[in-house]
Amino acid sequence: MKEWARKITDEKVRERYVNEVIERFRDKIIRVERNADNQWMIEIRKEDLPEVIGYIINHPEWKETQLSTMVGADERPLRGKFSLIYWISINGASGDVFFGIKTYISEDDPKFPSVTPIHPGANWYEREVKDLLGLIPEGHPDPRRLVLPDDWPEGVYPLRKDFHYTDSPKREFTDETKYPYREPPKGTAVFPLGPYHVALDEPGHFRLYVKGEEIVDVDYRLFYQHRGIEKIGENRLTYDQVNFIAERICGICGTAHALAYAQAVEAAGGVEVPERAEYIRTVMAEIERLHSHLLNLGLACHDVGFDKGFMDAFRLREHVMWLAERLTGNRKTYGMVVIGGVRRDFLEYRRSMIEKVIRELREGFQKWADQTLSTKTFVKRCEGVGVLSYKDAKRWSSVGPWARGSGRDLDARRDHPFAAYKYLDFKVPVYKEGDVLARCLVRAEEILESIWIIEQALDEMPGGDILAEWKEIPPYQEAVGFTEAPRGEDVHYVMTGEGNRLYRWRIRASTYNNFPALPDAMRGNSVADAVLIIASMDPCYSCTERVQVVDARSGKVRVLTEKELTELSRKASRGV
Amino acid sequence: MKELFTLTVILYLLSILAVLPLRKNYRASITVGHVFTGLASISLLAFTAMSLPEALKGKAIEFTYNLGVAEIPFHVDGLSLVLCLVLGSLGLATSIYSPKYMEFYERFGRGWLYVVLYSTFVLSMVLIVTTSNFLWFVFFWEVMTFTSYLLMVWENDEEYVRKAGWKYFVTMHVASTLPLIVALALLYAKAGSIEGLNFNNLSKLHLGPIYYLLFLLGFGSKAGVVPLHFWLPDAHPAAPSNVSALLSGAMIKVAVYGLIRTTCFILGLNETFGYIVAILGTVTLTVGTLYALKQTDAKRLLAYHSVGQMGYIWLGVGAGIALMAKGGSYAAFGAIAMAAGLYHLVNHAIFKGLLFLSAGSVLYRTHTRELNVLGGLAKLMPLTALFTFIAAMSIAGEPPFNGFMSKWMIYQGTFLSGDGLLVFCGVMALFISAATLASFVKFYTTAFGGVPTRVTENAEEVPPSMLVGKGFLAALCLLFGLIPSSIIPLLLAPGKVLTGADLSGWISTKYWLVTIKAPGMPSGGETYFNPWLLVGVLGVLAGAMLVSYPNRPKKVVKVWTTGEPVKMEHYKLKAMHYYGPFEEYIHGLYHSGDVLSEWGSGVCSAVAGGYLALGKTLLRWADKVGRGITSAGRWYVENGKEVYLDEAVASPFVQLVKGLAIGLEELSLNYNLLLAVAVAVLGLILLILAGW
Amino acid sequence: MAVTLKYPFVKIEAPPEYRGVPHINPRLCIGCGACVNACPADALLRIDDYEKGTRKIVLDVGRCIRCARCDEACPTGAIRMTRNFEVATLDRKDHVEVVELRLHRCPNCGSYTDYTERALEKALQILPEGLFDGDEIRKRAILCRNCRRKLTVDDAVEASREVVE
Amino acid sequence: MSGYERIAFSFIAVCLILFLPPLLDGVARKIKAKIQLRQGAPILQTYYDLVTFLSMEPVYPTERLAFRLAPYIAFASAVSAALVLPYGRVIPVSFTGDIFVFLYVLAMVSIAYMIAGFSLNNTYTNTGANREMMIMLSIEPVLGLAIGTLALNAHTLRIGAIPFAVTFTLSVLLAYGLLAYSVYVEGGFIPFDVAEAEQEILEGVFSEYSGYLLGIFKWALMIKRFALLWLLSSFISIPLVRNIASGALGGALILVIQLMVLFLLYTSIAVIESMNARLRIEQIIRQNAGVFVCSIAVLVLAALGW
Repeated sequence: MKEWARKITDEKVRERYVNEVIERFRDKIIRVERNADNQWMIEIRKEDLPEVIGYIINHPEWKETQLSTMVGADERPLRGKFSLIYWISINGASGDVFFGIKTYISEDDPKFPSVTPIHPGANWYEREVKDLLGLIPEGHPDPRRLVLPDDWPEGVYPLRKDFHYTDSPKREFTDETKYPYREPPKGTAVFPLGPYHVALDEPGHFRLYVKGEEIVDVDYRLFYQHRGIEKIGENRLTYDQVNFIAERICGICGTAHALAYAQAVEAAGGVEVPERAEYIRTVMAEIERLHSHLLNLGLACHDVGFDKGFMDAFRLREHVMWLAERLTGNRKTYGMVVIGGVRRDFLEYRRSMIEKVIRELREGFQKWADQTLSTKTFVKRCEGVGVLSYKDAKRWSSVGPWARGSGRDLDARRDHPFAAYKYLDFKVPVYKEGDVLARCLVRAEEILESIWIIEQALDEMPGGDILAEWKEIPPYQEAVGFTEAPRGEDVHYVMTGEGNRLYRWRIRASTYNNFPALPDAMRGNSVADAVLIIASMDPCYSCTERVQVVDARSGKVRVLTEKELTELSRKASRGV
Repeated sequence: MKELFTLTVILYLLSILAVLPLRKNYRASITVGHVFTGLASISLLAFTAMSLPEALKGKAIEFTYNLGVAEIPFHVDGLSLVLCLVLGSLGLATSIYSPKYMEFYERFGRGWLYVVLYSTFVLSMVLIVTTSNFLWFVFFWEVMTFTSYLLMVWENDEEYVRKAGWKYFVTMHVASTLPLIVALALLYAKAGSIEGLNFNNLSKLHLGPIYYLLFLLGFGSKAGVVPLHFWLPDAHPAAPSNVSALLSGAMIKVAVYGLIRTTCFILGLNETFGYIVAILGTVTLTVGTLYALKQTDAKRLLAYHSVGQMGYIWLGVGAGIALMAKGGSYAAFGAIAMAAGLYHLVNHAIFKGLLFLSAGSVLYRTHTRELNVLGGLAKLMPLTALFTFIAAMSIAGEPPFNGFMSKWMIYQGTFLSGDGLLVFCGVMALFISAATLASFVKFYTTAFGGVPTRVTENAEEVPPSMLVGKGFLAALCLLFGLIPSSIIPLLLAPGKVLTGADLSGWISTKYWLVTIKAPGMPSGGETYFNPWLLVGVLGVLAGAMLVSYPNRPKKVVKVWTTGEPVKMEHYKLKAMHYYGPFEEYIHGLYHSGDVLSEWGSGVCSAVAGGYLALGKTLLRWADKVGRGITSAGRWYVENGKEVYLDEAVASPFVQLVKGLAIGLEELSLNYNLLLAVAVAVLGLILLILAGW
Repeated sequence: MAVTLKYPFVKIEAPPEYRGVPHINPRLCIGCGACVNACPADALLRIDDYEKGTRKIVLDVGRCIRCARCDEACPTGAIRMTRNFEVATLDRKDHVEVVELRLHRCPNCGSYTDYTERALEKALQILPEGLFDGDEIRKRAILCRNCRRKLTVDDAVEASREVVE
Repeated sequence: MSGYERIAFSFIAVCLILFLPPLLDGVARKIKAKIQLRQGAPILQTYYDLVTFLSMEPVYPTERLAFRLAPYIAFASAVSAALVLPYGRVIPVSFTGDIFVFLYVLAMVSIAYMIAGFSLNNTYTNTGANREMMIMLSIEPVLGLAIGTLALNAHTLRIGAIPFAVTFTLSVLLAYGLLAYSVYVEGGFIPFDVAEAEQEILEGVFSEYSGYLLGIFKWALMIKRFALLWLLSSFISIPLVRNIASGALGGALILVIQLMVLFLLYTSIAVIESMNARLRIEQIIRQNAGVFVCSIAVLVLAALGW
């Protein structure tokens, strides 16, 4: 283990932190439990939530604390209550601790005090448990629906255990069920962006309230294609199967999700991963980062009309894609990570392929960076645009390059060393400007760092097994797994269950923490830069879906012909 | 010919007399009054048409009215006829338009007084542009200013109207009337008699550069030339729209007439003066139009454009003066440049009149002139939309409308002058033409484009009489755009008279083809434009496409909101946000414009201060007289319920005093009195000079 | 020196490692259903018809996520990831592969078992020699569950009777 | 000039105006693709696109005449403007000889675009129209200065006469530069293509057009670009051969050189386009204003006779 990793994972420091919390809230804490190496679960009463969470997250010395995830679970079959866990992590150079602040909520009184007024980063989490579990955050500043569609009936909570995953409640769309967008500020017009917009690769809706071209305020809406993956994972799939579904949460950073899930289960079940597998996981994660960052930089170029940069970035990305295909059998969704290790080994010929591609990539990318940064018009478009202040980044618990461009010095690879990162040397680029250019530069530097990490990993990779045998995962163990996806920290929470199945699985993609900060970055900018700012956050792209129409009367799935499809999409989009 | 002119005057006077018995009936009084003014306008147009052949020959019609106490000499030449044409056509349009429109103002009552003021106002302008005696010129000028002021404050229950009116009143007297009076006094001292103040007598005198300055000041402030434009954007929109049309369409043109008449015909052509006028024009067109760009009040926007378009006229006239003064081969070219300015004068009168009438129509139906809340009127008021579109494209200078022809000639006059300075003025004119376009694209699309808003959804097309009034002007827009030869010869007349040059080699107008030649031009370098051929080509091309790709919407769908519903009222750019980045960029220019405007009003108030100080010294002895007049006025007002025939004649003047008093209430009593005295002194000077 | 190709006018070969569209080799498939159990995406279905005595293994490539779990799970190597990646079609039916196998019929009671004839064959084939009494196993394996249980009980009863006697 | 020459050259001109612009667009696309190391679409792709558009029924978002007629007006204006330019020694339809009329008629394309864009309740089309107007506003003075300088030098404003009469001084060369810059900006090439920016505002006004209305409008814009560049190419090529070209053969020579210069211009534009990102509208305004202020010096030079 490298020196820096030893320092961060110092057991004494961790103890001091945990003790401080216990000392301070001695009379409020019901139970403390260590779930895994760096994870402590602290149970408190629900009334004390804002105070305890506010204390940890705004602690003056623990820099870069953030709300990593928040899990609501229906534990009624186990304890007759619902549970909430706020996972707060301490990042940066201060240490490596996850606090799981847990509380139980009874079914009769499904209310809890909202943390959002103290820490806005909890906004989405609390709205989500309201939608999916029916737990009501009291004092939440924005209690609109988040996840469920407009026509989903009130009082049906899909994540409760009494809701079967194949259930489909009767839904009726009326005019009243339209989403309650904020009224435009006086004297502004609405500039709707999405869900169908050429420059948005994801169906999200931004409602820009504009004065001419100046964005005065922003409202948004997401979750147009909420797929209910967590529900499927809890009901239908076995531990192993979940891994592949987890990989398909995202079309870009699948391995990060698969890895986070695998690590969570490994932490919960105490599975030891062979060292060689850790190295292979690291290389795969970095290859993924390479292609994701190149994609994002290319899209940033495309969004400002600089198609030369776009095409060149994609040409470079093609090397990475080719490499991934040779290493794993596919350009994306590598399918490498499974619980306990990886599926394919790096054979010698593959190793030399990696070395060759990495070399080409380094040269090509340096040339690309020179060319792009010397294109004045490109730099002009990115400089000073979409500024996210450090304060806002912290307020919203932002992660990844989005936060690092605003001066937040956090990176899960370094702060919570997982896989083989603890054996490797690398820098975490941080820029303080907070504009689109800063984020582009963070990504550009990370590409070079990733290349360096891969080179080290290949050199230092030990021999041995690539997959640990595991027999059984003990039930009702809780743990979080975390990875640094290209867009930032991904956190998966698992609570193991019986019969080779999960009891609760909570996925938190990095965009979940980054997205709510977008309005702050967009306010005061021009409409022209809206898509650029959105792209610079690098939102998650949803996988394409096939259109199928369920005929309500016969209940049959009817497959559309091409002609019908065209006609239907025209009608639907024009609202005829 | 004289008879037709006399008929015009008589018809205007008759309109005054005819409404006096109808004071109880608002609508009838206005209708009857406007029937007479309409007839008067027709008669004026007839007079113009009849006199045309004479004017084209470079001759003038001269006659004199002997009123017993005084003789008013008249001299009607090409320049006068240009203005007569403007006054006649605008007068006719407003006369048709007004009866219905004035219903909007019924709550104020006093319909007869409106007609009296209207007729006096228009008549005074007719007389200004035809009289050939400077004393009478100034007298009518003052009558025009005074009646226009009273018309302006018609909507006197509105704070801003009274303020704007007062601003107008003070500025006009200080910056326009006063210099003219001073000039009059100086000239009278030189000429020695009233007959000596006849223009042809004055032109024989040797007059110094001070007169240029005085006339520039006097007419410049009336025309709204920067920096003395600050009153105009407040004053013109304050009036009822039909009056605004006359103010912007005609009154400020009279100032141009005055400028040309005095400085070119009386004082003589001066190159430096020409440059000054051209530069002032360029500054004015730039400042006025760029300010107009950010207005969202329909009428205020139009008023700022009046400032801007006056700049074009001044640029044309100034270039004309400078080039004509240069002499030689440039003399003829200068005449063309001046004709371009005059062409724009006529055109501006027509399309700006039409625009104000359109804004009035919108106001009439929607009770608002705020472009931010208007929308979708094209569907509800299709003809108004069409006429507005024609006017908007005319003022924006798009072929084949009239505005383009005059702007094109102004470009020719400046770009081909061979003079860097004038070329630069032309460049600015070209740039501002784009700004004008921007502004009117905004004006048209915010009011008429899109879907109706809550404010406009109940609007409907205005009554036919209003449409006819506007349609007449729209037809003129097309006529002067498509058949430039119908007017260019007349416009060339003043230049011909001034220079005595033969223009046939330099400009030719054959039916609808205009060809211009400039000094130093290489052979085969003549520029020409044939609007009919353009329309033909456009029509054939567009028509062919329309036939090949017929345009019949079978089904109309909603606009694309990228997938989420958006309320239509929120899905439109607000008028105030059009061209935001551009306006933001030139805010420095706005700032300097503000400074100029402050400077102008500063000078104005300084002069006003001095003037008031003079008045103060006269206050003491004038106090008694003033009080006498006021109390007499009050007595008349209070006891004037039953008006006998003799009083019917006096009553208007009493009402004038009353109107004045209403205006004066705005300021402190002391200031009030001071200005009352100042006005009285002015009148006194006039009377003394007139030899009464 | 363009780096792009005139695809689809030129053919593109996927690399040997490629995980493409899965394909079931019906000759090798024994209908054990291991792939169905492994599939996370429910792209593979097992449909038994005890009336007709058939088992269908249905592969819907439209649902497949190319994780290759089936490939790993298959005992006979019947289902394999091919190197084909071009799956665009206007008819969804093109995406479906069906392998129909006969279910084994219990010679004793005549009802269909929940395993196929081929699975039985395969199981018997890979039976380690010498470890068990081959004939005994074979005798039992061909029976349905009920009959087998009955046979076992009968055998036990018989054996105990033998012991008792 | 013989009647035959007139007819022949006019015919060629009409063919060029109508059918060359898509080819130029295709060439530009191919060049850009090559710079980006792509295969790129076939050179004739723009024709295919156009044919596809023109064969499709449009979907109307409004019944407004302003919206419905805008493509036809734009098309007619663009072609009319192109018709007054010299092709060889022939001007096909000379309703004017004047450069201002040419510019104003060409501006009607933009006006049609703006009126159509503003006549809808749609902030995308509004923004597109708004940007188009601002670009026009910001480039007009530069264009004016270029023309002014040429007029001072050549003493004429006639398009056909300026290249014959102009003498090449320093100021005229600079004016050519300004003219080229103005043409580039007016043509809406990257980095000045903000009015039809696809990623930002869904191609502005075009987001509501479809079918043959879109086809006609796009065609009109291509012809507008062609007209602008043909003006520039005429100004460049005629002075090159004005002393040797006479008669019908001379006309043909001029035409060939005009075409060559046009292709050269288009090629260099494609190169510049692919080397740049799109600017924001306020950056464009600032840049154009800067160019304007600097180029006043050109006029001063011209006035001094340099």
